[in-house]
Amino acid sequence: MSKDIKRERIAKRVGMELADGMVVNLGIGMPTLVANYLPAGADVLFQSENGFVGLGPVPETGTEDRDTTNAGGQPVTIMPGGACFDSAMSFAIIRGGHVDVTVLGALEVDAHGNLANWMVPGKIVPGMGGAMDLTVGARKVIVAMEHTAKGAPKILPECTLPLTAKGQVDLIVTDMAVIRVTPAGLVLQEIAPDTTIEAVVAATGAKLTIRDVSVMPY
Amino acid sequence: MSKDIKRERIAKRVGMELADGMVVNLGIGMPTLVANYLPAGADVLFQSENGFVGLGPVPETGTEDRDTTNAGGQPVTIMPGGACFDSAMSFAIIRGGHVDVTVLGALEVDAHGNLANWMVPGKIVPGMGGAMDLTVGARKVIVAMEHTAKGAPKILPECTLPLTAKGQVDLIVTDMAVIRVTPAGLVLQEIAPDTTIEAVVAATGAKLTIRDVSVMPY
Amino acid sequence: MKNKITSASEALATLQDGMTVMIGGFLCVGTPEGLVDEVLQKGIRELTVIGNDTGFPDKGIGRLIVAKRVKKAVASHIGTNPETGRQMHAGETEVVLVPQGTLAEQVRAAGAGLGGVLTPTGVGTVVEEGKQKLIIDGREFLLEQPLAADFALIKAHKADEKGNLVYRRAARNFNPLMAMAAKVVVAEVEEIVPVGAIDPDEVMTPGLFITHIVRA
Amino acid sequence: MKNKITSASEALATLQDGMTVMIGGFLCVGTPEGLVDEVLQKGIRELTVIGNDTGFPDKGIGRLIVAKRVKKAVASHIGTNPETGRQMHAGETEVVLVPQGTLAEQVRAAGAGLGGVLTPTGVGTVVEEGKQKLIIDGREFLLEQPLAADFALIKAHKADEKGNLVYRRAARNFNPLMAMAAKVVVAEVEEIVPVGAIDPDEVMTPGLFITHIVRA
Repeated sequence: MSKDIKRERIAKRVGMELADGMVVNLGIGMPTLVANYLPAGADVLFQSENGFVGLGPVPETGTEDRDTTNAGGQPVTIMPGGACFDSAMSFAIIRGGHVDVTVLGALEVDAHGNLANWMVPGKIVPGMGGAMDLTVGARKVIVAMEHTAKGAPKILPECTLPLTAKGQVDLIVTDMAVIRVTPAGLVLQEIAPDTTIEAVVAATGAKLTIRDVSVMPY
Repeated sequence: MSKDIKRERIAKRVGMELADGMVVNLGIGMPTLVANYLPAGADVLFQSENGFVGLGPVPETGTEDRDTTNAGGQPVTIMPGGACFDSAMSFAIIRGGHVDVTVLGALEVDAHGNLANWMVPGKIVPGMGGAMDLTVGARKVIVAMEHTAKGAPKILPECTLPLTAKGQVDLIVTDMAVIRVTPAGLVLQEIAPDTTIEAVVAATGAKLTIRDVSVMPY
Repeated sequence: MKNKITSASEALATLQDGMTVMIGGFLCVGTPEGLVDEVLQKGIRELTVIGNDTGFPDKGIGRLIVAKRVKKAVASHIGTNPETGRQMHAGETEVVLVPQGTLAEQVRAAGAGLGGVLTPTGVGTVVEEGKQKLIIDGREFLLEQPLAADFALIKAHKADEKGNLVYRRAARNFNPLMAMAAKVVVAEVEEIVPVGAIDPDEVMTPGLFITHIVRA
Repeated sequence: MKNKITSASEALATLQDGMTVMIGGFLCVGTPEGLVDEVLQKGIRELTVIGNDTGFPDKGIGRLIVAKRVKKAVASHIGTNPETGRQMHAGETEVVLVPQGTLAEQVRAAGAGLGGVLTPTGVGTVVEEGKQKLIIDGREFLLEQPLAADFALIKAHKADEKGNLVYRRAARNFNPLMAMAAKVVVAEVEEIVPVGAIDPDEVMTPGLFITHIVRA
């Protein structure tokens, strides 16, 4: 399966977690695709941590506004009914529990809901940006990522990389499965139509509770 | 001397402490009179802790705007170049040291620069409003008050009433004298033209250092 | 999306005796008097009310005090409503007096998900009683904890249909802070405009904070 | 009153080697590039720079990094400027990474006269190292202290002659916060209008915070 098709599947499945009226922050990269797969009729308000709500689609070439960019610096649009604010207000919204769902990528996620996605010591240290605030502050934290890194499990018993946040992840959506984080550990909720429970277990470093597993619609 | 003439004298003398470009907060009551006695040509920006800078004169009858009031609830005006904000910003300005001078009344002030002006236990307890923040935050705190309460000293060795702030008063301006608060105690700087050093000392409960005393111009 | 525009009665349908309610305004400038009417009419009692002041006997929070609906009042100033002082001295109503800037930060902290702020205000006064004191760079500060509420009743000049708010002049005061700090936020507004009629740069309170919009 | 409108060169006349400088912007959106030019031209070195990120090698704070003018960088993100990471790993430049929301509150705290704020962000991560941890209502928080600066170099869309500022869209970001937190605040603006041309309700940063206004 191509990387693009994997990404599309993940984005579509995450989209099902969103509902009308929600305030949602999508991380840089693949999570931004989720905006293309909202439930029918759902009016979702996207927050951009660089300072506004009402994040809309990429503008047509030639109509870009240099002051209207997303948290990745790309030109975007602001929908009617949007609102701009400074960074203190942006993170008051995030930290204060006013964001319903945040969707982030991960390098590693573990059985305790720990997330590591901001640095690899001695190699890449991009910084945490807003990720630490988003994971602590959002009501629901969804990790959206490929199930493995070239075959190596990214879902582990314990994260080995420096954490972004401790025990904050609620749901993991990958190209192979949907996994819930519970106080008792990880619960396999759905598997992809083109895989098996055995294959998911083999590709997962942490123990999965397996009961009433259904098939992902995408 | 009538109460009005006393108040006018105090306000005029406090006005001499203000200078071009300063940000100034005037307490409710007598301190508001200071706005009438600015140094010639001085452009002073008045802050109103209920949420704006650029506090201007009382509007003509019939032109009042119900949303434009001072911290005492009276109708006022906002000068061109003024700015409105919420209470968090208002007190960020005050607490953050962005107000150059605050002028407040007092029930008692003492030799350590302590101020009591917000309650008399068991009798009147109006509350501190913004006074505690103003005294802690403003760069210079001027107490403007009548020298005595019906003859009883208000300037004491130690305040007896609950404090508004500890050690924050810089200058005391009364109808009888101008007194500086220093680490070594109170220094008599000026006396009114119609009094004597002896009379000031007699009307003051705290010890005054007396050296190079001049006469108040008002 | 759900229509946020409703009546005062529907907006306060889930308000109950004993709840904590923030009410915006500064000496009743920027106070939602229509929502106060509704609280009175519903017969709600035993409220904890948080506001800058307790208004006047016939205006704002003062009306709730006079009608004996308030168990506890948290405010920076009660001087304009003698009935608050009388009830306090008679032991009928608990009154907690808080410096105005501290009150603003406590409400903001609740809305912003902070566990508290350190302020120099009140050090060396009765305000420090019972509070943790920390020394930062040799200076004393009080640890002031967040103040949250079940309901915030606020007033704005203008709202769009999503609840984006614009305030006017000194009527802004505590309203934008309280909008962030309560489970249910009801905005009483003088004018309702269509979505898109307020430029995103002019919005003072983003609509995401607002549960119900009620016409003044 | 003193005329605040001046040249970049005069506005930065007192900027010296070793000072702490805040620079507004988010990935260079809302960054005062003209003031960065002037810092480079003046040959200032050994700066401590505080900003959301370190821009790009050819833009914003990134240009100061590449030109080796920065001794220490405090930012939430350095990923868009590989040279920052290289200098950090080579031990040439000290880099302090701070969660974005924490950075915003630290700058605000300095401007607002707070001794610090308690945030849940970073608990259980390397961010908590060396910091005081407090438990409020059973939840852990980190005590984050204020961040102040000698200079703040900010960018706004519009200023009046008193320095009242209006920002546009996502170019607001850290600029209003930094405007509160430095001894000297220089605003680079695209348009200067007469006093009175900006309605008091539309002002986003009151002019009292602004020392100098420089035309972009």
